[in-house]
Amino acid sequence: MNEYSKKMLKVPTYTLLREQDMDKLPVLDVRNLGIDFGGLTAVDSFNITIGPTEISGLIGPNGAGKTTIFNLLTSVYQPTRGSILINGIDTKGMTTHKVTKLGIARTFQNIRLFTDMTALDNVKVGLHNEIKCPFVCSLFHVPPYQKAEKRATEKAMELLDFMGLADIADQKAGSLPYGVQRRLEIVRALATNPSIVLLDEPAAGMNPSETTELMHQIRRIRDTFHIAIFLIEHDMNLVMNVCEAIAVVNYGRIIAKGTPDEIRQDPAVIEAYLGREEGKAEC
Amino acid sequence: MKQLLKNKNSRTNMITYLVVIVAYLIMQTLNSMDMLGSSVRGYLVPLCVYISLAVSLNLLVGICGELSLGHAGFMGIGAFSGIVIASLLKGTVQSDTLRLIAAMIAGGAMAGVMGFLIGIPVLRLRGDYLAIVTLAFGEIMKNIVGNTYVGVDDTGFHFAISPTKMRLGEGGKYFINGPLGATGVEKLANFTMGFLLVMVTLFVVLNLINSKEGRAIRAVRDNRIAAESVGINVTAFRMKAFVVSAFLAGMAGALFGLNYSAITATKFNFNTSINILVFVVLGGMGNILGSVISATVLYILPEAMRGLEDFRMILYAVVLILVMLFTWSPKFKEATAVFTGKIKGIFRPGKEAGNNE
Amino acid sequence: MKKFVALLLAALMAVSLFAGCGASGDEGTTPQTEATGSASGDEGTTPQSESTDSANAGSEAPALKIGMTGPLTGSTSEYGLAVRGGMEIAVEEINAMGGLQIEFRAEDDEADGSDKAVSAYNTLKDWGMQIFAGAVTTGSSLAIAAETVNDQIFMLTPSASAADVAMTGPNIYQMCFTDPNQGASAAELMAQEWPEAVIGVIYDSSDAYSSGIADGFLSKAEELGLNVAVDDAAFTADNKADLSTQVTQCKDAGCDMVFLPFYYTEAAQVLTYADTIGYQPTFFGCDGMDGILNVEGFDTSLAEGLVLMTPFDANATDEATVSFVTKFKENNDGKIPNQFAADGYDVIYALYDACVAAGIDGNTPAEEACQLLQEQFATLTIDGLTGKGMTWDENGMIAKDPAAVVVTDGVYVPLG
Amino acid sequence: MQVLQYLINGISIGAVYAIIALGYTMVYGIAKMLNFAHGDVIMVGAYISFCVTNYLGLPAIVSVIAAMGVCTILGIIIEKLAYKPLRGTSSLAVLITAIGVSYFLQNAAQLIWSSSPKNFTSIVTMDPIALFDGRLIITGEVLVTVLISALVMVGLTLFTGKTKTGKAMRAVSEDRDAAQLMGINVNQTISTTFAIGSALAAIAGVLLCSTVPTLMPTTGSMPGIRAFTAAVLGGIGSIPGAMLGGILLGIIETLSKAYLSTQFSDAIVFSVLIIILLVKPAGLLGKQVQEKV
Repeated sequence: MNEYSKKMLKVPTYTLLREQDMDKLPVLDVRNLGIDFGGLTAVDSFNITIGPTEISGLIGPNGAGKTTIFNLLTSVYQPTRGSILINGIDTKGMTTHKVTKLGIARTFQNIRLFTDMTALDNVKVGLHNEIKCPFVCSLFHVPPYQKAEKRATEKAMELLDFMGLADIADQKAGSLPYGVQRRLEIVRALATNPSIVLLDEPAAGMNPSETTELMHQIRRIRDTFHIAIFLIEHDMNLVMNVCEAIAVVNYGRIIAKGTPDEIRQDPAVIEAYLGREEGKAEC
Repeated sequence: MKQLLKNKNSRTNMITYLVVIVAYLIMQTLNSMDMLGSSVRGYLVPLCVYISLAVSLNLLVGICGELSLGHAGFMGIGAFSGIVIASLLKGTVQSDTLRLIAAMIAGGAMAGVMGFLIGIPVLRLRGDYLAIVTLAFGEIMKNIVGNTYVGVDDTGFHFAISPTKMRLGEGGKYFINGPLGATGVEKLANFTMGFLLVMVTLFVVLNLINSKEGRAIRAVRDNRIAAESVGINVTAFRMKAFVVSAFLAGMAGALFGLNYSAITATKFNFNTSINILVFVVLGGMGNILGSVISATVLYILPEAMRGLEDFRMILYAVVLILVMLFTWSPKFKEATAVFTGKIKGIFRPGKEAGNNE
Repeated sequence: MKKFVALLLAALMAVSLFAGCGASGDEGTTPQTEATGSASGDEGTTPQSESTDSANAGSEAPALKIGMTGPLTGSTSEYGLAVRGGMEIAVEEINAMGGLQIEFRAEDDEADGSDKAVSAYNTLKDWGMQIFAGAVTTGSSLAIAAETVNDQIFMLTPSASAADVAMTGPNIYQMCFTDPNQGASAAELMAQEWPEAVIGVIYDSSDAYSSGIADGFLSKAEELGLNVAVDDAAFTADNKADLSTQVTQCKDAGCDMVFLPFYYTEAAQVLTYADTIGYQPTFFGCDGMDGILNVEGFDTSLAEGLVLMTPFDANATDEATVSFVTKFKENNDGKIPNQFAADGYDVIYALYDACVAAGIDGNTPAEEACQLLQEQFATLTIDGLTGKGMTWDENGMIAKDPAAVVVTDGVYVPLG
Repeated sequence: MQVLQYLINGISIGAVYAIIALGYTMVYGIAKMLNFAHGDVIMVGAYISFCVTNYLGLPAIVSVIAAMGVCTILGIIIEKLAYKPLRGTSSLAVLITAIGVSYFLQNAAQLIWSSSPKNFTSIVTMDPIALFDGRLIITGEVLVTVLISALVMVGLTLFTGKTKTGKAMRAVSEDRDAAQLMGINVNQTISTTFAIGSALAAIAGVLLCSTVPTLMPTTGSMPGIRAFTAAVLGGIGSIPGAMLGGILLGIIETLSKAYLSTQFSDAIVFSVLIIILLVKPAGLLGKQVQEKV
């Protein structure tokens, strides 16, 4: 840990840390990350460091490689170059489920709920690793298992309630409205007890009032659970209002990094991204 | 108990158990009153075996969404290892029931171990590729068992997998005799044990489905990537389901093997695997009670149609196709929905038929 | 709640179907099953006779119930249907003679060797079968044999040839040669006629009949010091589509005699391929080879010089054979009977002779018939289509001459 | 020399597998269903050809055309009655229906043509070519089968690549919904696929029985499963893959019988299949589809 902290100090330029996180180990530390798909470089030289209670954003034009970065962070793809450290542990060669256990959780751009299961069960799947009970126990439904299961139900209900979804707990996930599905996905991600949550376009398909509600909820998540949030979003209003730090990517590379104000004024960003402001409605 | 019944899942499960228990009691009573013919008495054990096989395959196909075409292979492993164990224990264990139980557990364990070994490489594949590999596995098993010799003579226990016949000394006895299979098997199986097998299978499968493991398995089937993203080890869960399913099939196989005085490896072929799959699909994927009922009906059906003589199998095929069309076709489903809607409309006047939503 | 009721109803339906089946099985001869497989349009008895011992006491004895199981559908149905055809002719003839009447019923066992076989047998038992004249295939016979021992029902199988079948119990007899014996006689014959031959053996390792003969042959050949160059050219039911490799192996090993202990279906394939590649050894077949000359579309010139050990020759000119072949053709769309059919025919006559001698009729309980028949068969001598002066040993295995024939100009000619 | 002879034997049976596999792979690629009745359509084709030559005394080529005609009609009827109503539901449901159709065809064939085997007269009248003083023999059937399966492969590739119907097939195979939106009649396209697949089955049946003369109601089932294996081996859905898989399977089968063990050749063949699939999970020439996240 000390070793690591020293390393951190050596390369302060990567960090977007908030002041209160300065003396803490970053939850996510990505160095020189890159991936090639059959000769095509999708992501290159991607560096980012996120502190334990930071809300940061990843923006960029369509096809810039944002979701690919999320897939790399959660080991859906294995990187060609570079390293990813989650809570100080290198995820090289790990499978997705192992990385999740290190404390990273995510939502998906094209919602991936367990559509045939109830909302409550969706969250309970997220709590899977929290129910500590050997296979044989759960096979025979012994009392300790039943107790653990009961606790999981309570916790899942708490989480649903937190996002204002308690009353749809018994409904099939697939039948819920779009905005609700997005929020349910966030609850499911929170259920894995993460130290960082990756949100892939959480406001997509939401109406303005739902988006405003979501902004409050994102802050509330950070403040209640004391975790970091890293989000991809096209809605500039949300990004600029919620994020404390922003990284901009284009063609798989970071072109700018900084606070919302800095980003707004960055000429490279304006050219690559905000320059297309008039096309914003299309996003 | 009241609360238990409130939960829809547990209620369905209770019904499933209840149906099996009631069916057992009825058959057992009829049997004790000597009201069953030999053929019906003959069906009882294999029927229990096929129900167990269907339920255990449903765990794999219906719940996990993995198409397996080699379930009979596990059944065969269970049958032959069960037969060997039962024969070996003959001198040492007096009680037939204990021997049968030992044989079934051994058969299950052997099939489970096989399932595990095969699962390591095979479970990396998905969909139809998994299906063809399980088919291949079933064929390999059949081929190997057909060349397996197990026996005892004065010099002890002998085992060989060999293309040429293993020869035993004078007075030796083969338990498994290559292509001739197992002959002179002592019939240990009985209906009560078959019933217990079904109950155990139901217990294991239903509990598994309704536990956190089952939830995870369903999650994997529903959306593999999302399941992985919440920390579920997909391969481990497929493996667990595969091994449990193989274990149960092995137990059923052991009971099957010990219900006949002779059995050959060719019984456990592709056709048998397919028949079990038919039970599962017809009963409804993931519907355990459905598997129980469809295994019963489809097993009895060709027997009940014996009177049709040479037209028996062709009519069975026609019935099978028609039933599949009626239960799965969207058009037919629509038609039945309209029909039931109309009936509802009759009982609930004032509401437009088929417009209840 | 509605769903609960629906499910319960479904379950009840399933149970009632099950029970309903049981009931119909119990009655034995419901109208629909009555017509089954019985070649008995002209018998004088009512099919409703429920049990054999009580209902009809006093009146004329009901017909003797003989049952048979065999594959009537599926890939081996050829053999089952042949046996059934042979038996039906014998039953017709016997019933036409007056005297002891026979009611015959055949059930499909799909050559399954376990549940289907036993359930076919059980169906016959429910029907009131007194004597079992099956099963056709070895696997099914093995599974059923133990049942007949329990039930004390006399069993005479037409064509299940594994030694284990007859060894299962004292009530089980065979009409065909046992496999090891047939293999051994083939070896003896070869040692006598072709002592110098280089021999290749091709067999079906997934089939009990074929591997049984091959096994008997190989151990006898070793004893006699025959020169067996290829002894492991096996195939299985799954890969018999291609037998060229096995033939090539024999050719390459320089075999001038190839032993083919399997059925004519595959043998036709071997002969055709050997002809294509210009390989002309002496082929040697067993009783399963009989029928090869009658395969539709088969060029019989390919079988020229083929040696086979068959107990039956459809071209024989004796009166019995001619009449049998004519009747069989009439009943079966002009199909020429093979030794399966002849064995079936002989089985019914052997049983008939024994029953007449022992005074067994439709009123004799199966257990009693079983005892009486065992006594009869110890001394019985039968002249049939498949042999003259056939007798049985104490194990139930038949003793008849393994007549070897050679195919000359498309007909069987006795060897030598 | 011996090796060569075994290789040729392997190619001989392999080419038969290949032509059956082509039918499997085409139907699978487009209709996304395992048509387990394909093997039995082959059997029907062979019977038709047999009847036309033996009972009507017509020349072989007429019998092949007749078989193709009957099988095409049969294929369309099967598709209309048994598969089409289930389109869009679980692929397993269609699989089971296909099995029902397979049982039906086998039993119907037994009732029509009886279960006694018939010896199919090869349609190839060419004399075998003997090389190296008769130590290496190439039969006419081998040449014809290899030639025809190669022709069919090329034909199918051209058909799916160049013609309008063929392109529609590829579109349906890629994305059924998108194809529908583009105005392609998906049902029509799938029916056409079945018609072509069944016509191919007739050719396959004639070639199978020319190589392996025994014709019975169950003749098609085992080669059918082998061919299915071959199609998977080559990468199911891929036309050249089916050809490669078939030939390879035939060679593996023959060589394992010749040099390893005849008794265990089934086990060896299927083990090879498993190993290949582990190395190349989508078969030799199959496309590995990466799931989009």
